[in-house]
Amino acid sequence: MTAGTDTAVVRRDGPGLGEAETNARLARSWATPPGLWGWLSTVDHKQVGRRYVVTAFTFFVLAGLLALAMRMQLAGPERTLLSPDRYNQIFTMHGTTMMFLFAVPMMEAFAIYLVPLMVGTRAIAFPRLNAFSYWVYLAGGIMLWVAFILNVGPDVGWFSYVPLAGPQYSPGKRVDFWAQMVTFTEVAALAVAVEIIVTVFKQRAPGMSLNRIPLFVWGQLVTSFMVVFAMPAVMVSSSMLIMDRLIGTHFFNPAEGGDALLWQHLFWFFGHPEVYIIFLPATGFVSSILPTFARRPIFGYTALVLALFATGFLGFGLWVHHMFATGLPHLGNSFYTAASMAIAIPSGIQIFCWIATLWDGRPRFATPLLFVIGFIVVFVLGGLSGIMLASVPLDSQVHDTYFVVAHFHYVLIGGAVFPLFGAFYYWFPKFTGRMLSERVGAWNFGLFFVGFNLAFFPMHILGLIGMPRRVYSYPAGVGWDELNLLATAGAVILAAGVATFVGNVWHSLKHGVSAGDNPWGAGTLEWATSSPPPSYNFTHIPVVTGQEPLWTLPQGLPAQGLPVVGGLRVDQRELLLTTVVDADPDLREPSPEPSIWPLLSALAVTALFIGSIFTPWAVVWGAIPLAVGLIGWFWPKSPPDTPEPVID
Amino acid sequence: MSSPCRSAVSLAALAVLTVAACDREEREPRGAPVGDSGPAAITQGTLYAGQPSPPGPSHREYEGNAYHISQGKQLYVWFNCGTCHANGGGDIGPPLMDDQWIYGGTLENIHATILQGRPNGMPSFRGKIPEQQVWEIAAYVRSLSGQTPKAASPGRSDSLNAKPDEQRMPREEPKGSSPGGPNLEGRQ
Amino acid sequence: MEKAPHFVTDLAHLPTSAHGPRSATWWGTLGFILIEGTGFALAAAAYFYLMGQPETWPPGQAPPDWLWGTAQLILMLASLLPNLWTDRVAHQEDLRKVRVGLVVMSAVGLLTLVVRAFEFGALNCRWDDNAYGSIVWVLLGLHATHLVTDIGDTLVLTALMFTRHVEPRRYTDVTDNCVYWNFVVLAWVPLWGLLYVVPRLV
Amino acid sequence: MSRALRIGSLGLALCLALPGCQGVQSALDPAGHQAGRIAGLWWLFLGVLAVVYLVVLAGLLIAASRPRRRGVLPNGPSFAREERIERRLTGGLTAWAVGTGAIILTLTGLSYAVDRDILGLTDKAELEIEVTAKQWWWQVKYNDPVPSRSFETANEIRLPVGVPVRIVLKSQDVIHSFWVPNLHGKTDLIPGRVNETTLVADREGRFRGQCAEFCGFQHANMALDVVAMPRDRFDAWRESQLSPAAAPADDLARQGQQVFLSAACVMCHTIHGTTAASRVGPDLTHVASRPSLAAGTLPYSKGNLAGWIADPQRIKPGNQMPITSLSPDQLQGVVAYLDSLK
Repeated sequence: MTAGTDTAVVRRDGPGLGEAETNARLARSWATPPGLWGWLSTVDHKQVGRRYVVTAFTFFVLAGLLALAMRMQLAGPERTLLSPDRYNQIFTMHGTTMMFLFAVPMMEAFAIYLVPLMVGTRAIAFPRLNAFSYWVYLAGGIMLWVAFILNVGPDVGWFSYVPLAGPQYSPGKRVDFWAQMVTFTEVAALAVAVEIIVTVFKQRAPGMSLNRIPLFVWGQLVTSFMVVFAMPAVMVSSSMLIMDRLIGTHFFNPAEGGDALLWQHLFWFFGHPEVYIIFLPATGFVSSILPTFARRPIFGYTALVLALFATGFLGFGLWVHHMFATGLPHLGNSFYTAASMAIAIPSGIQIFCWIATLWDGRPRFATPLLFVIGFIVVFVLGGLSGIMLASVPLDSQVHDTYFVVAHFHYVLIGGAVFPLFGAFYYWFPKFTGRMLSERVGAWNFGLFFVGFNLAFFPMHILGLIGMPRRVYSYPAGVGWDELNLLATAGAVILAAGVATFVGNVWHSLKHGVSAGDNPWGAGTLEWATSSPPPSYNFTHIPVVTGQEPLWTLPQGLPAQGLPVVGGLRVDQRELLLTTVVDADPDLREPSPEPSIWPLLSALAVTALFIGSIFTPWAVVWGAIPLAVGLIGWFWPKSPPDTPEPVID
Repeated sequence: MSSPCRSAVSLAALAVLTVAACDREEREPRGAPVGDSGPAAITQGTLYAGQPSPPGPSHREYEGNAYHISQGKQLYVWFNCGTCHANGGGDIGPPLMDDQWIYGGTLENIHATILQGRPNGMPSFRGKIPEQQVWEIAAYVRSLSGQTPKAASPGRSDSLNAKPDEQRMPREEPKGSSPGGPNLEGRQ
Repeated sequence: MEKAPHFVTDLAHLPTSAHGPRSATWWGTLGFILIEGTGFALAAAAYFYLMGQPETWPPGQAPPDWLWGTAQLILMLASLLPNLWTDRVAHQEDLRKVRVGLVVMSAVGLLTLVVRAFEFGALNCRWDDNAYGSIVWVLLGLHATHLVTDIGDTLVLTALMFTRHVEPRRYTDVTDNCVYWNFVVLAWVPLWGLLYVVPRLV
Repeated sequence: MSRALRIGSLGLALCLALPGCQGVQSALDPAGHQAGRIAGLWWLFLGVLAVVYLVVLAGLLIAASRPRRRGVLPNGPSFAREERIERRLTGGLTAWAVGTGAIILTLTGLSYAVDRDILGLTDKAELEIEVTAKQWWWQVKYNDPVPSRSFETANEIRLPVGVPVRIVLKSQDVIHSFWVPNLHGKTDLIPGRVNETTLVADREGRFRGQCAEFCGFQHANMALDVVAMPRDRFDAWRESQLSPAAAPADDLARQGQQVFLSAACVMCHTIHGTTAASRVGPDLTHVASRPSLAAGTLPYSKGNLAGWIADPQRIKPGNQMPITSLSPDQLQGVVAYLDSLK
């Protein structure tokens, strides 16, 4: 040993350093600066993830209030609570907010918070990019909502079909705000997708080979790849739209060689995978919650992973089933019928595996499990009505009717929001250190489940008896009155369910029962650290020996005694990189410090995007502050890192 | 998290940016109420032709409103204004996208011209085109020479590309308002 | 938690930087290449889609003059040589040669921008003529955006290499930048075919 | 087919229990060949998928309530996989996946067969009607090889029972979708494209169609009436539509005609036999013979007509018909005149 290796200068994780000392040093290295500055410059994936959760949930509530407004308008025939102009803005904002500002960001939020914990690393890959993505997302969301409040809200549907959304039929700036909001949220989503892919590929704890990756992480990984391949389509199409509107290009002008259906192809090439981008992470919630409460490992791990791949792959081959009514050749349409129905096979396999896990388990019906059971009941119904929609003749009748509205709410609320609420109850203790009330949770589930079915089941029938979507009013005497009233009543109950949840969170944040590290006795790594986790996630990087590391510990080791590796620096932010397939330790890389530059860059991007709504030159002059921001971001800090401490 | 504080700040900033939007984006299908003084003041006759009238209350309501200008563009096509004025470049009738205005280039002037008709071929549309639509057409005609705010002017149409869209038109300051009055003969 | 942890390995011997797929940044670069490659592919698909609309292609005009676009192609393919050389010397962490390579690549990059300006000038259409003009301008502009960002990156790296910030991780930044330039060049080959060859084939 | 019929009638019985399955705008109350085939397919799908759903629910119920072999320990240790059970479940999973595959293959085949059958009608069309969608009404043109025997109407389609009719679909502005649920599924009307569909009514009746693709401000009030009538009555109606508008019979109507031809009305509407010849709004030559006003917004009556002309923006905000400043006398005259245009 050299002279300098007394404990004072050992700056590595290892047996030589006591636990308390290790934690203290890690806390110092990974700390976020205090105060407002720290709040603006943090790159901690847990803080950013929490912000994403809170922001996305806020948008969920806002969009839900819009839905209530619509249900009030449609409670009876020929009501005049809302003008058609206002109604059109409201249903557009509802769909846009739910899809772009709630569903996808919420799923990303859970990925940002949980994936690094579940794979056993100290931070997400590219944490500054992560902070940047949040600011960009926030700016896009605020921009859209301020526009809406100022009566510049988009009014052409979340799908913005041209030519209605084009320059001739949508004067003013309403649609431009929509198109730029898409750009904002897609930039954010693409950034997060890259972070998740790299985190999962390179930062898994030693021993977490491909066959030990938690199913939630698999779900997020497949989702991230879908984002990478799907989101560019909507960025290309929304850019074309805004160029048609602002600088006179002719992509969608049939008189000059453009075509309105080009928009639909591009939009649905994104729009259909989008459904799976929302659904696959939710299957990850289910696959996390079920084993914990059934008290047995998930049945059919391999089948579930393959089902994720199959869904992700098939998801790109179905977009034309949104266009069956456009007069495309029927033979081609039949191919898309087959592909759309084929996706029932992986979905069916997933459902079977989940029910089988429950069947062979010893279930404990806590609130998360209630929501998972609600998910199966509701989502399967939505999946089956999806099979009806895949059929060309049936689709020709129910397309663009309330049947479709019912279908996709069963699929999206059933398939994503039910698991999401389960996930809130499941991980809330990890996020906050406190439990949500189980008693209120049961009420929350009951109101939500009953309200949901009451609100949306009647819509199936409404669609079949002729009620089209996106109407601000309907005539009396066609036979739609009672069912609409019923749906409105259901919507109110549903809203009460959400309010119950908000109340539960509000109360539990202060008065909830203290959770401890692993209140549910779960098996994955996020439960192997304190609740909430420290800034550096784990005192030592654990070694993984099974799919549920906390359940399959080597003989003789108690739950907290995971085998760990030493040798990482504790005086600086350092990550362990492992190999892609086997997760063998390979490299120690530094992780960036907090920085204000991601926020400044996001502000520059915001100025550029919003400016470009009003003049194309904003792209040119807006690039200058953006370049400054990016250079500041990537410029290495000085002085360079302190030299490596040496230990024999 | 002090998210309320943050939201408030961002909200205020954006509100300042887009505060002008409210009027521009309003879609009032009944038309903005224009005081009687508007058209009456101009219908004094061609004596005042060329004199820019003081901007009335209608200015902002129609000229600054994307929906009304766009409606005006549609009516311009529907009512066959292009038969004489082409796409604004002029044919039998005078061009509408330059800086020359025989009978004045303000919104009120154009409104009066449409209602009253003018010698040498411009018919009177009084009683044929409802008041509100006349204002809309007048506002659109102003946009042809870039007189309306760019953010409210129409983009390209879904039709053959005959000329750059109105929102990219260079602004032509009306010139036909010199004290000497318009040169009516010059047009004949 | 106060129980002694069960250490199974000491990883202090691991290196702190590596080139290629061993590093996280390389995978991040690959991710963005995938995203942008998808963007190019979809824009190209839109080109083919629009090609099916009018009777003739390009509609009512001659194909674009191929001089500047082909000059760009040759210049870019030639730039692969210094780029690959820079990549190699960065692997060797030879500071002097890396500096030379980066200066050359910065110059080449700026030259491609000049050529791109001539390309735009020599086009047979405006973006607001018709859908053909629109997609041609967008494809060319999309690629130009990639040129600008990569050249910006190269310039900043070049500056860094002449400051005190030189350390092993900078060399991996250089190799990642080389990977990205390869992508920008390789993306131009099919785009060049689309813009200059395809209109002559139909 | 008979199986489908059996299931169909079973479904129909179920349907009667539901409110309003019968209706003028219901896909489950078919009045034409295509809608009938689609409704049959629907009941078949519903039957098969309902069984699947019940199986899943039963599985879930059994799984959740299966008697526990050992006591439940809330946070107790989990138990490991057992080889025997894993094998059993894997067998079940395989059977389930194969079963799912077989079901969807069958459903795809049935769906394809019905699609073929529906398309088979395309070549048998005897009449051609050209429908042009506009914001927010339907222009309907009955084409005839003899140009003078073509005529135009709006927001109503009359069909002879049992005769397949080709509907040529165009749009003048944005995308709309043509949908008469009792007769057939929907087809979009897309600017720059021409689509086609075929309608055939198997029985007499009046049905309601509605635009099914969001098309702006008044998408909700863009409906049309479809009247299926016996061939001889249809032919008589057709002859009547070919004639120019009736001359006003009394002073009030005569005065109304004068107002119509000198006021804003004439800027947009056509009435054959007069100087009104603008094609912006609906052709009013036989407006009083139509079942409804303003694209299905109001049933036709003299009172509704007066209300509509007096303030169209109150009844259908944002539609293209402006508020005209007619005096009460003028309004009365115009209404009397238009009401005479049977």
